[in-house]
Amino acid sequence: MDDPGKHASGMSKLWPDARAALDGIVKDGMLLAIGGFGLCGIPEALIVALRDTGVRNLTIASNNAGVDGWGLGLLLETHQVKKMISSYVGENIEFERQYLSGELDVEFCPQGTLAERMRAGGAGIPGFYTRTGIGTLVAEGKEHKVFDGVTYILERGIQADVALVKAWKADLHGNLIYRRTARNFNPNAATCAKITVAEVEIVVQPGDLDPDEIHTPGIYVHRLVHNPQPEKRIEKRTVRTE
Amino acid sequence: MDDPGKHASGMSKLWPDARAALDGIVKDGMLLAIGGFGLCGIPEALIVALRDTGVRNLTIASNNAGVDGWGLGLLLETHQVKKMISSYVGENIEFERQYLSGELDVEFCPQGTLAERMRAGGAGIPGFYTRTGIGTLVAEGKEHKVFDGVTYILERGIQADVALVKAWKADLHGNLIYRRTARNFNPNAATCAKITVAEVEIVVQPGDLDPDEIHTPGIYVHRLVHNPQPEKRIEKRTVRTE
Amino acid sequence: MAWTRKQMAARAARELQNGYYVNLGIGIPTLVANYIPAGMTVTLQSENGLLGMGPFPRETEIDADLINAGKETVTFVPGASTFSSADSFAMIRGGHIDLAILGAMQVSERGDLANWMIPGKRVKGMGGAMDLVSGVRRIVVLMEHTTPDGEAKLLHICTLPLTGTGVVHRVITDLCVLDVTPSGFEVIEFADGITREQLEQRTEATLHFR
Amino acid sequence: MAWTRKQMAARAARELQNGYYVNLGIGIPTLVANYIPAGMTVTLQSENGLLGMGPFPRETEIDADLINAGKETVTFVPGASTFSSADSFAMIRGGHIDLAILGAMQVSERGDLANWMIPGKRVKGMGGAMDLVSGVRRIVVLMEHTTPDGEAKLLHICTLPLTGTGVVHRVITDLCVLDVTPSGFEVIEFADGITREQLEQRTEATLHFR
Repeated sequence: MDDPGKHASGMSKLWPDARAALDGIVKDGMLLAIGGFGLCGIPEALIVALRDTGVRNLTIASNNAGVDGWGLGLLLETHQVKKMISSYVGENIEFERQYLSGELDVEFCPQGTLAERMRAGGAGIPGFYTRTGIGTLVAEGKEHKVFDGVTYILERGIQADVALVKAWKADLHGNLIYRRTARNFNPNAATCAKITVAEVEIVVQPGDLDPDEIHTPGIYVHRLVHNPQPEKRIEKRTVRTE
Repeated sequence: MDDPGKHASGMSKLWPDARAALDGIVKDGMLLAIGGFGLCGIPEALIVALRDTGVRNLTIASNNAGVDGWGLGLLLETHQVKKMISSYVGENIEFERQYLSGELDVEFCPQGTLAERMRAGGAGIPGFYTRTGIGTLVAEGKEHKVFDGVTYILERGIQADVALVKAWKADLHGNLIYRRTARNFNPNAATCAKITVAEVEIVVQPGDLDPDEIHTPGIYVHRLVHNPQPEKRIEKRTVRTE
Repeated sequence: MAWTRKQMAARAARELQNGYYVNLGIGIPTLVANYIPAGMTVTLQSENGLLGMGPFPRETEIDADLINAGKETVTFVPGASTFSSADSFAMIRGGHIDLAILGAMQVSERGDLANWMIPGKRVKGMGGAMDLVSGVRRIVVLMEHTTPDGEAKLLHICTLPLTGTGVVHRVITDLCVLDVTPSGFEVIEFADGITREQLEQRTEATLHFR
Repeated sequence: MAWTRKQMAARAARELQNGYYVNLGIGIPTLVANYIPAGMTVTLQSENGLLGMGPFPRETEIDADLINAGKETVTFVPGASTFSSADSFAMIRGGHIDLAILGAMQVSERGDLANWMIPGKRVKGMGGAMDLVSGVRRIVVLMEHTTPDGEAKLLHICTLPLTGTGVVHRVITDLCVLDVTPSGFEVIEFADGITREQLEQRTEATLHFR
């Protein structure tokens, strides 16, 4: 295989824990794609394990940057991140400090463009045209092209070295099912990396999932980690009273 | 609404039958996207109803052109099709005759490019780059562009006037679930048209489907037709004997 | 008298039509969901991957896996569906959402919108705002007519970095309702007791009146 | 002696590795599935939307909704998944399939492949072949060394319309196995009793031997 450790032995892709699953596949200077929207559907254990590897100078494509002390915020505290490619980073004071002081580079990317860039990167599409960002800072320096009288900008696919994603359920072949809005960027991040590691709450045998209900086919998933009880912190606990 | 008949009254999108569902929305010269791979997962009743409308000069984007006497073959017999956008049309003698005699125009499009063009058309992406077809007849006349030292060609999104698709199960809001490989082009065709009509075997109430198992959200489906017992002809009935 | 936030939301709810698929932004636009007329079916999209968003959950219904684009816990209604971010924005970018009601910092008389960044202040990012304004069929802005300091938000030309150009169709403020027309802002409704002069005083852009 | 179709398929099966995701073309390549070594896990992709394709069904298992890319009824194995055509070709185009074993009409010494069209004869279309050859990581062609009429299929330059340029890595025929190298075809194996001279006689392209 061209990518070491890409396929687990046999067809069980399950690794003992998050630390073992990241061993040997993450390196300084890598580009990572990480799933999640806010703190919803983030690969909690893998992020902690990534911090503990001590790898540095990472570029991370992820919609958000976590909060202080949780999610990707953990990697900001330890200065392991060189650059974020994100659409919204408003929940993180340490992020802001590093960004304003120039310690951290940020490429702001519209949310839909970011998701589509991950999908494109995984789908062998190096570039696509979109209206999003026309006439704004986002369009600066990008190729403009007219289709049927309307102007679009060229956006590039993202191909990551490693993707870390969170799903609800998996079989041992790495087929994934997500739950509710914890799906978000995870299916897109899962496709765009050379090696994808998935953290899941439930692991079942191949054949236990109906083929029609699988969201991410196992071909995209190289290593699985079982985390049966993630914390799942809630950012804004809103309830109705009536 | 800008598109007449786009939304059914209230939120039940169910129409009495295929003929009624096509009434007023198909016109001469339209571009239609039609799901199916071979005869698998084709909207049988809608194709028959489309023939019966008598509309002519249609351009049809569909992976295949049916067989003589079934599927899109029905529309070829009646000379209602001006042009096909397809990847493979080898199963149809009448098709071949019309094509060789110049009665029918054909745009051959690689299968993956065709599927992606439908997806792009539905996703607001007017063009994307792909390696597929580089150095072949397919690349002739198309823009070539180099990304990271590799040459790609520009392919255009397809936006159809009407899409006809086949699903297995739907709720009254038009949420669709496909079955096995009868899914094929249907989810992609469903997204790329101004008006999408879906033929389904089972109709349930909103809330009967889990949100996580829906393949095509109801926003893409404007009219539903219930066909509980489609013929589902098999092109190559292959069995193992041991 | 200026409209209250609730009155603004109620007025914005009159933009809805039966069968519409709608995206509501954070802030006052979120309140619009409370004013959907009885008997009208409007399906709410949340760009993090939910079509058919319901109200906030009861305490016992809270589900960490089910949030809206503002990261608040929510519920879903019968007929809801979930999907990936790429699929969500394919829906938005592809023009399948009928209407988005969004907040704004500034709107220009050409329909330019600024709602994501104040240079020199804290930068949070555009989230899905740029995708929404360039993809959704109709964009209605719902905002206070001026800043808390009384500065005009309806301008000849936006001074803040733009979210989109020529994208706004209608603006609903606490003082009036305006359409963006080829000749600029046209006032089509006044809040009770608000005069033409009061509007002109609080607006930098040229106002046209029917 | 030339290899039989079964021997060709068995030889092609030696290209497989444990854990591989593989697409098998129509014709002889389909037979390769019968020679997957015991204990080796190979997952078959069918480009119409199935990963984890199984053998043909028993009579009682036939399902009109479950076919392969050759439109034959098939089954699926435990761990299979289904998906749309766009998702299937995203998988193919994106380089996620390890290996495709395909038939061909002609292969050039630069690795060009022609397998979809004979001008003036019946035109059926390229199906997914162009997507496969440009997307899959490794392309092995499995075909008879010459046409039934004895015409060479391994050429300096393909004369038929191309499916892809510079895409073939290895060719397995009934007479030998060849690699496409920067200097052209290199014969790496002979069928039993086949000589260098016999190969050269039936090949238009220049052959290199180790």
